[in-house]
Amino acid sequence: MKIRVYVSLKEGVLDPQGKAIGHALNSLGFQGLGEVRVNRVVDLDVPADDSSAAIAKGEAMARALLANEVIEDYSVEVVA
Amino acid sequence: MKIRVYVSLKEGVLDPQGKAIGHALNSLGFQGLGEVRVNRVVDLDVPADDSSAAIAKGEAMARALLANEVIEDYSVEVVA
Amino acid sequence: MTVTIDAKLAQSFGLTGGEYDKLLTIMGRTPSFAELGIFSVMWSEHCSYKSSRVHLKTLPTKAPWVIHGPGENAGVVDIGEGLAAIFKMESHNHPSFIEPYQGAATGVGGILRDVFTMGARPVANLNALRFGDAKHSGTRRVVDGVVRGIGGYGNCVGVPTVGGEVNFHKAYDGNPLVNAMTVGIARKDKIFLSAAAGIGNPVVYVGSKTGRDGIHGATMSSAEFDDKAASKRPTVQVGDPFIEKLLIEACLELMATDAIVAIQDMGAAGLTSSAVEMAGKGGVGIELNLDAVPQREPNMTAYEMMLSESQERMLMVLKPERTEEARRIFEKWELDFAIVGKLTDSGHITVIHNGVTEANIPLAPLADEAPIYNRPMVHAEPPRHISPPADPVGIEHALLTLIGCPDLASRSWIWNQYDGSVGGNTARRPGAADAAIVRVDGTRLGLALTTDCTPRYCQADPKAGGAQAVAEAWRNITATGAKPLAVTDNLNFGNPERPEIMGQFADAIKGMGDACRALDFPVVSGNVSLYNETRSPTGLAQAILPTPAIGALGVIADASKSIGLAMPDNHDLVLVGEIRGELGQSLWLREICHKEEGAPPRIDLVAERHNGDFVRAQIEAGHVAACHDIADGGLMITIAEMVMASGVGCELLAPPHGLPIHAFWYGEDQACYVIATKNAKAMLSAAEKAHVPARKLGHSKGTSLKMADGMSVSASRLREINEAFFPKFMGEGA
Amino acid sequence: MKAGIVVFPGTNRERDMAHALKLITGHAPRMIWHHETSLGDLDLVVLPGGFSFGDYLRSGAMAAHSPIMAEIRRFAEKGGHILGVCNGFQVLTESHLLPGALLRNAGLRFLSQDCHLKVENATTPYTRGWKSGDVFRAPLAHGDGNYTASPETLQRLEGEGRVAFRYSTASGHVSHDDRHANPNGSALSIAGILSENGRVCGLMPHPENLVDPEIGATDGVPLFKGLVEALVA
Ligand SMILES: Nc1ncnc2c1ncn2[C@@H]1O[C@H](COP(=O)(O)OP(=O)(O)O)[C@@H](O)[C@H]1O
Ligand SMILES: [Mg+2]
Repeated sequence: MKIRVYVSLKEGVLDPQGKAIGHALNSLGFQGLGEVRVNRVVDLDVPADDSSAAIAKGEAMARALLANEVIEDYSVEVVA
Repeated sequence: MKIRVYVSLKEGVLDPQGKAIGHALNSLGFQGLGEVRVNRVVDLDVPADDSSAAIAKGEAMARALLANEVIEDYSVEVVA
Repeated sequence: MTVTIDAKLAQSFGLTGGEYDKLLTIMGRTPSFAELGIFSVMWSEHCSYKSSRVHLKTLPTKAPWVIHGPGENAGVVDIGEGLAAIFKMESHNHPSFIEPYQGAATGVGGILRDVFTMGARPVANLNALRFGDAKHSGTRRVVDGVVRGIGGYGNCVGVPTVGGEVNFHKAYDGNPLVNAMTVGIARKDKIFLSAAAGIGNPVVYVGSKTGRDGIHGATMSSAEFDDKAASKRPTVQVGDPFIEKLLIEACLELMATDAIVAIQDMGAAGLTSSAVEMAGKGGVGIELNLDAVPQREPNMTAYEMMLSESQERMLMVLKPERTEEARRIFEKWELDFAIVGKLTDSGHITVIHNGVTEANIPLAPLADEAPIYNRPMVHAEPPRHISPPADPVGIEHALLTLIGCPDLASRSWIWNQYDGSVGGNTARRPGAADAAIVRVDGTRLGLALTTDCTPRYCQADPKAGGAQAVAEAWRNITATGAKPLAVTDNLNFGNPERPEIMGQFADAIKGMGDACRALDFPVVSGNVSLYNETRSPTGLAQAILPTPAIGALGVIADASKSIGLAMPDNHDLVLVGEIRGELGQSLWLREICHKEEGAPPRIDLVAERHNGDFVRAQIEAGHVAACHDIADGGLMITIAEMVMASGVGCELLAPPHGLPIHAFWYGEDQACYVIATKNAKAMLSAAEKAHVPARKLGHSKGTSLKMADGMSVSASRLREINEAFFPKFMGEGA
Repeated sequence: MKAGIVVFPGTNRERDMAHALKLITGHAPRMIWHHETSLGDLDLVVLPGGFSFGDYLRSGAMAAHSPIMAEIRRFAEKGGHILGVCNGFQVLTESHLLPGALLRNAGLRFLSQDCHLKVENATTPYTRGWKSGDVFRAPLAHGDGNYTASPETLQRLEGEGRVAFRYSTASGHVSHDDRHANPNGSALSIAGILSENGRVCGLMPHPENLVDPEIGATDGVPLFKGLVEALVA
């Protein structure tokens, strides 16, 4: 089952990348953008019988490795 | 309007990071995973009247800066 | 806010009952929340040095070449040609355990700011690292993150990382040490200080915006770790090396004008400590208007803004008529620039937010009445010197074991992740010489840079260990041909409220001071990190090994004439100094006999100086082709490292009678060097004339290390074993 | 030779490059801030190493959109000579002045070490200081140096002699899968390439850090000597 683990910086944590990209987009003429945040998604194909098992696996992997819970949050969704 | 731009390596372009993560997950006991790919998402808040305008803006930003079309594909969705 | 401000709240901020009473006397009223915050960070161990100050005062800090000693953002020494070297070391231990990448990265960022805030362009970084047991399951995560973080930050700002040191020991399992050092160069007559002056002058904030980063970091880093550490996690700060790079360039550009009256980086306790220190040193008052502070997050309180440890920010006092010129420079570099206040004659720090005075504290008592403790001490009896135990494995086996063990294995896996060549002035990169050599731009001068400390010696005998750390740093600089000038330190210890820890601290400083005096090697800057302990779930506190890390700087007149450790073919090898076979606390004892016992090697500071001055004179006279001091692992390891560095082998003579063979080869005797020279005879007679002990060890030739008894190990085999540890440990398989 | 060095926010090897150019050509190059919109009269434009815009997003991506790049593109169209080193190479691929892209190093770690480069085509202004097959030493220092391009592009580069430098061992042995020979895992061990007209060159390692005998060696000197010969003649 294909899942997507979405890993994002916790609110309030500085995102230097997002800041720089927002700046660059602005000077390319894309104005009025709010905060820009750059996050990471990990696409995986996990052996699981149903969605909830797949999601549980994704969450376990996020906790074990994919997300750095000190500064990052994660969420998991089934994509196919 | 909040949009999300997904940027992923084109198929056929080697993703060493994904490979390394797959390997690490495997040694943590998560077996039977297929290919693991790590991609980037950029979350932005764009001024737009409707979804299709927002998506068009996201695509323009992807072409202009967010994705390198030599090696990457992109897709845009509205999240809120 | 609806909290009650009382002694109990103060305690949760880290202030004792007595300290809170003192605060009440100074204020004559109950403090506001923001005021309590300001007192608590200014009186924290980190900012006030309350436990360490009485001892630090005993260190020698003066020499004719010292321009500024402790008390400024970094130490400043005269290196000739109208130039000064500015350097300091600082710890980021606790943040590096919580989030190794960001902890180490922001540590590098912080020490860079301490140096460029004084007007210096940073030209070199070093890092002294202590990790837990390599067999401990958590160690790899910390090593990986710390090394990536140091590289990630230093590489991006474009300052070469040229040296450092690494140890592994179980005492650091839950409390690694990350000590970062930066060296910069400035014109001697263009040094910027932090004392504010000029009533009415604008106070200007530059750099990144303020967020809720690391609030209460300064007090957190003074609190022991326990399993509550997890709940303190949101205080992690994220570094932005790109902004730091811009900040360096913008500050140096502004410093080339004469707009700046005073400047200070925002380090621990951010806006609070920078404002308090600048005004306090200048004997003036300061008024801050927080509405003007560039903010990254909405609805920040005065307390949050005053205590935020957002990175990459500086505070300056400018000449009013030059403010617009300064603004233009910072706007060119696309950095925030805001006038956030002015100097006053009130003698107070006054903080205004949304029209409300949130804090109003008299500065003189805040500084003068800061707590100072002469904490109780217990001095442990140092262990006795041991006589060499029997050799269970033989010389060759010990060589192959030691050369591959975590504390002696090649660190190339680490330094290959650090940009060592940016700047184009790195004449000796890590592994090439006992100290890194960085040429000073536009001159032939070379800076010789090193960091040193042997924590297992300090644990056994803090005084001897403190002296040894200084002596080794001095020796490492000497071995390159440079003249050692001055020291910065980073004193990492456990909980000072425990008398035995305080005893270690005082004794280590005593040893350091003795060595600094004997070697004319003053301490010009430094940092103290206490409470490096982990508390197990059963409540038992486990302190780190006492680790007074020494960073040191020397100068050589011509960087291209510095000496490295790569041994050329067809040279005589000469030992300078006397080997007594000191196996107590040696790596041989630990790795071969699995014992950590006995007294560390004797420190003879007179011999240290005498032997070192002789070696330097021989280098200056052009008689030395390679040189390496004896340290961890002893003489055999010194020779093996020289063989590995060049790939040239050697034939060694039989060791002298009267000492067990393994004690001769693996004793960690101090004040000793191995020299490669064209002609041993001349070297030996020069040594005799100078009353320096010396003996011929052998001759370089071939590609194997060969002993008189027939043992032979090829240079390539040595290298293979030496380089295997790190990739294997990190699961990367070479 | 009139050379200019472009400085983006975050560029950090501009001084190294200026030192090398000054040492070898005798003339100090002009420093060009990325906001400038004119190059003036130059024989050579250099995009130096560093972390332009922090290398956030992708290395070189944001610099490729700096104001000065429009002018550099015109300069290229007029047949100007442009050298991009390390981050400069990344900027050139991101702005499509050179084909392909530079991905994360195969080992996923920043690499700072000496490497050896084999000169593949010694008939260009950038390589004429060597003979084809010569091997020289150069420091490298990058996290994203793993060259990649479509099979067709790689084939064209090979066929048209546009591979300028390849990673090799000290003895000149090329082996794509061996990290000692090809440290970052680049396709076909490619370390440096040329544009169609041979006048735009990008390479990852830093010959400019090895031009001064006082700092160790002079392996990088032929690059600059060759440029002087080619461009001042
Ligand atoms: N162990 C030490 N030895 C000598 N000087 C020290 C030591 N620790 C701190 N200092 C000096 O005390 C001053 C304050 O140090 P610190 O608070 O670490 O500086 P900063 O505010 O820049 O972080 C500095 O001048 C520093 O050099
Ligand atoms: Mg400071």
